[in-house]
Amino acid sequence: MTATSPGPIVLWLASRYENIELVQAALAHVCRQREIDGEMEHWIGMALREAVANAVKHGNRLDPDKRVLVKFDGVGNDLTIVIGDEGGGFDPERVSDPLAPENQMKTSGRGIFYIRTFMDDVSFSRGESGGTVLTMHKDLSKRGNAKGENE
Amino acid sequence: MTATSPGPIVLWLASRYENIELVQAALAHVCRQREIDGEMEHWIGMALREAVANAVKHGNRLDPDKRVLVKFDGVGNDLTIVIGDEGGGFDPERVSDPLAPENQMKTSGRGIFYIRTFMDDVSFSRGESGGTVLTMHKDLSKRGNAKGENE
Amino acid sequence: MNKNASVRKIGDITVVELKGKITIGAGDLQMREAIHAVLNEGARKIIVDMSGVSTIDSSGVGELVGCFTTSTHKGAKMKLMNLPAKISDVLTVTQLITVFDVFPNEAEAVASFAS
Amino acid sequence: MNKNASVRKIGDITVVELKGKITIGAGDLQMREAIHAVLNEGARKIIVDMSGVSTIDSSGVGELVGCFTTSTHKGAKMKLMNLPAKISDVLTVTQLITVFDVFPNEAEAVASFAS
Ligand SMILES: Nc1ncnc2c1ncn2[C@@H]1O[C@H](COP(=O)(O)OP(=O)(O)O)[C@@H](O)[C@H]1O
Ligand SMILES: Nc1ncnc2c1ncn2[C@@H]1O[C@H](COP(=O)(O)OP(=O)(O)O)[C@@H](O)[C@H]1O
Repeated sequence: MTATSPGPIVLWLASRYENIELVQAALAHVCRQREIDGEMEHWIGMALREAVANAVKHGNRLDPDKRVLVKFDGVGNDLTIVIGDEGGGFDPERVSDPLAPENQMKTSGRGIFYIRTFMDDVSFSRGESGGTVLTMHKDLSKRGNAKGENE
Repeated sequence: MTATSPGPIVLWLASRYENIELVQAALAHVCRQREIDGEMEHWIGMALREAVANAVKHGNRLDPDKRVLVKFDGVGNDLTIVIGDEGGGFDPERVSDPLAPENQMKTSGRGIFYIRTFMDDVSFSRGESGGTVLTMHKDLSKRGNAKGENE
Repeated sequence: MNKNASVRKIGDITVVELKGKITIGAGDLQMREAIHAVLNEGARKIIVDMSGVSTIDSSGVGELVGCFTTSTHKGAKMKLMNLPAKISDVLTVTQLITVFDVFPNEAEAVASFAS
Repeated sequence: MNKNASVRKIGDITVVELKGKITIGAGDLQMREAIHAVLNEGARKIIVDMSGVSTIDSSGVGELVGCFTTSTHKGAKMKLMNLPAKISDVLTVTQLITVFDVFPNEAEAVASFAS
């Protein structure tokens, strides 16, 4: 731990969409601790909401007895957020591109794209019990470039 | 789980007083889910703040690498909150009575008394690793009698 | 009933005002209900006023696309106006901003139905 | 500097207005600092205005007791006024409400120093 890390914050939540609001409140707390401005908080929040929604919906399939893990961590200019579920996992390589013309008018399929757009580094792995573990990083030094655009 | 329980919410937090604010935000979320009014929320919040402050201060002795656990649970009219720390434990029987005349002007020693006053049932036990586990219950049917007075 | 959407009329144009979070499990469904309701009542010129929307997620965006498609199928036109910058950004990165007819204000949105 | 406390004067009376959360690790320490500061500057008639206090915990209550004792030792009188109901309840259950001189409003608190 360094002076710039207030230590990890971990939440275990029942699989309910309404708990996304609590995750958002936890992010607000972390952003106060880490002095992350409102603009950047907004885009991290967008990615986080998508990630938790996916864990609840696709991972745990809304089974309220299955849990979603959310962990905030990282030191210095790195904010790390891990989202875990107790679902069956999936292959992120096989997710279709929402920018492809044939997908443009689809009513779904944009969540992971938003996560990748608004965070700086995103990776998926399998948890011990087979569920999905999504690890995403935000580089806090890139303030004023909060959307994660390259220029 | 019944329709009146939104499922448990668990937080693991570094031992920092500022994290009490996050616990308070989590309580606000639970109170919205469980339809607990602002008056009752205030008194539960008071007990909860004391419990987390004790876990941070006396239990984990402000060691930021030690964690405080906060769990919200319970079904129907029972709200159960468990607060755990990684400290050395203590004997709650040996805590002095803050109402005794010789303690009245002391600058400390009222926290557990407030917890017992504002909650309906409070018990201390030892966790697996020796820390304190405080389990407190609030009877949500007693609205309008939020301070936990007997009449 | 529907705390995320309300409806008003400007001549034969129906304005659906969205408010708050158009997000999964609540605001997204209320938006769909509101827009489907005006379509079922015969509205054929629809402007969705986004000025009060604080957050939209991929579910909200998906529902918006779905409402646009449903409108087109029913022979109605659905346009958007008053997009807060963040909402506009969310539509831009998924290249939807060009799919929707988007207007900066009510005057321009209303005028677009006259031409 | 001290966002939980500000000071004003009424003649030779010093009013310390507390605001927000008088709770562990922040507001409690700021309250102590503020009251010790006015004591060190020679204040002997002190009224603590609690109207802006939203929450107090056992640490805040403990510091309040400590400030009361320190005041007495320095030959000063510290009184409380404008207690919100919840703050008054917190002091009442630990039987401290009778220890402190508590007044419902400024007029009565100020007048009490004249007698
Ligand atoms: N946590 C998860 N567990 C299982 N499958 C997932 C998970 N997250 C995403 N997926 C899969 O990836 C697909 C794309 O997800 P996403 O881009 O968020 O769009 P959407 O949620 O609208 O389908 C989902 O339809 C689902 O099949
Ligand atoms: N989680 C804990 N771990 C270890 N000791 C504790 C814990 N909680 C309370 N105590 C002990 O009980 C005493 C009384 O606690 P409390 O009534 O909250 O008053 P205070 O915190 O002001 O001392 C503490 O001084 C401490 O010795």
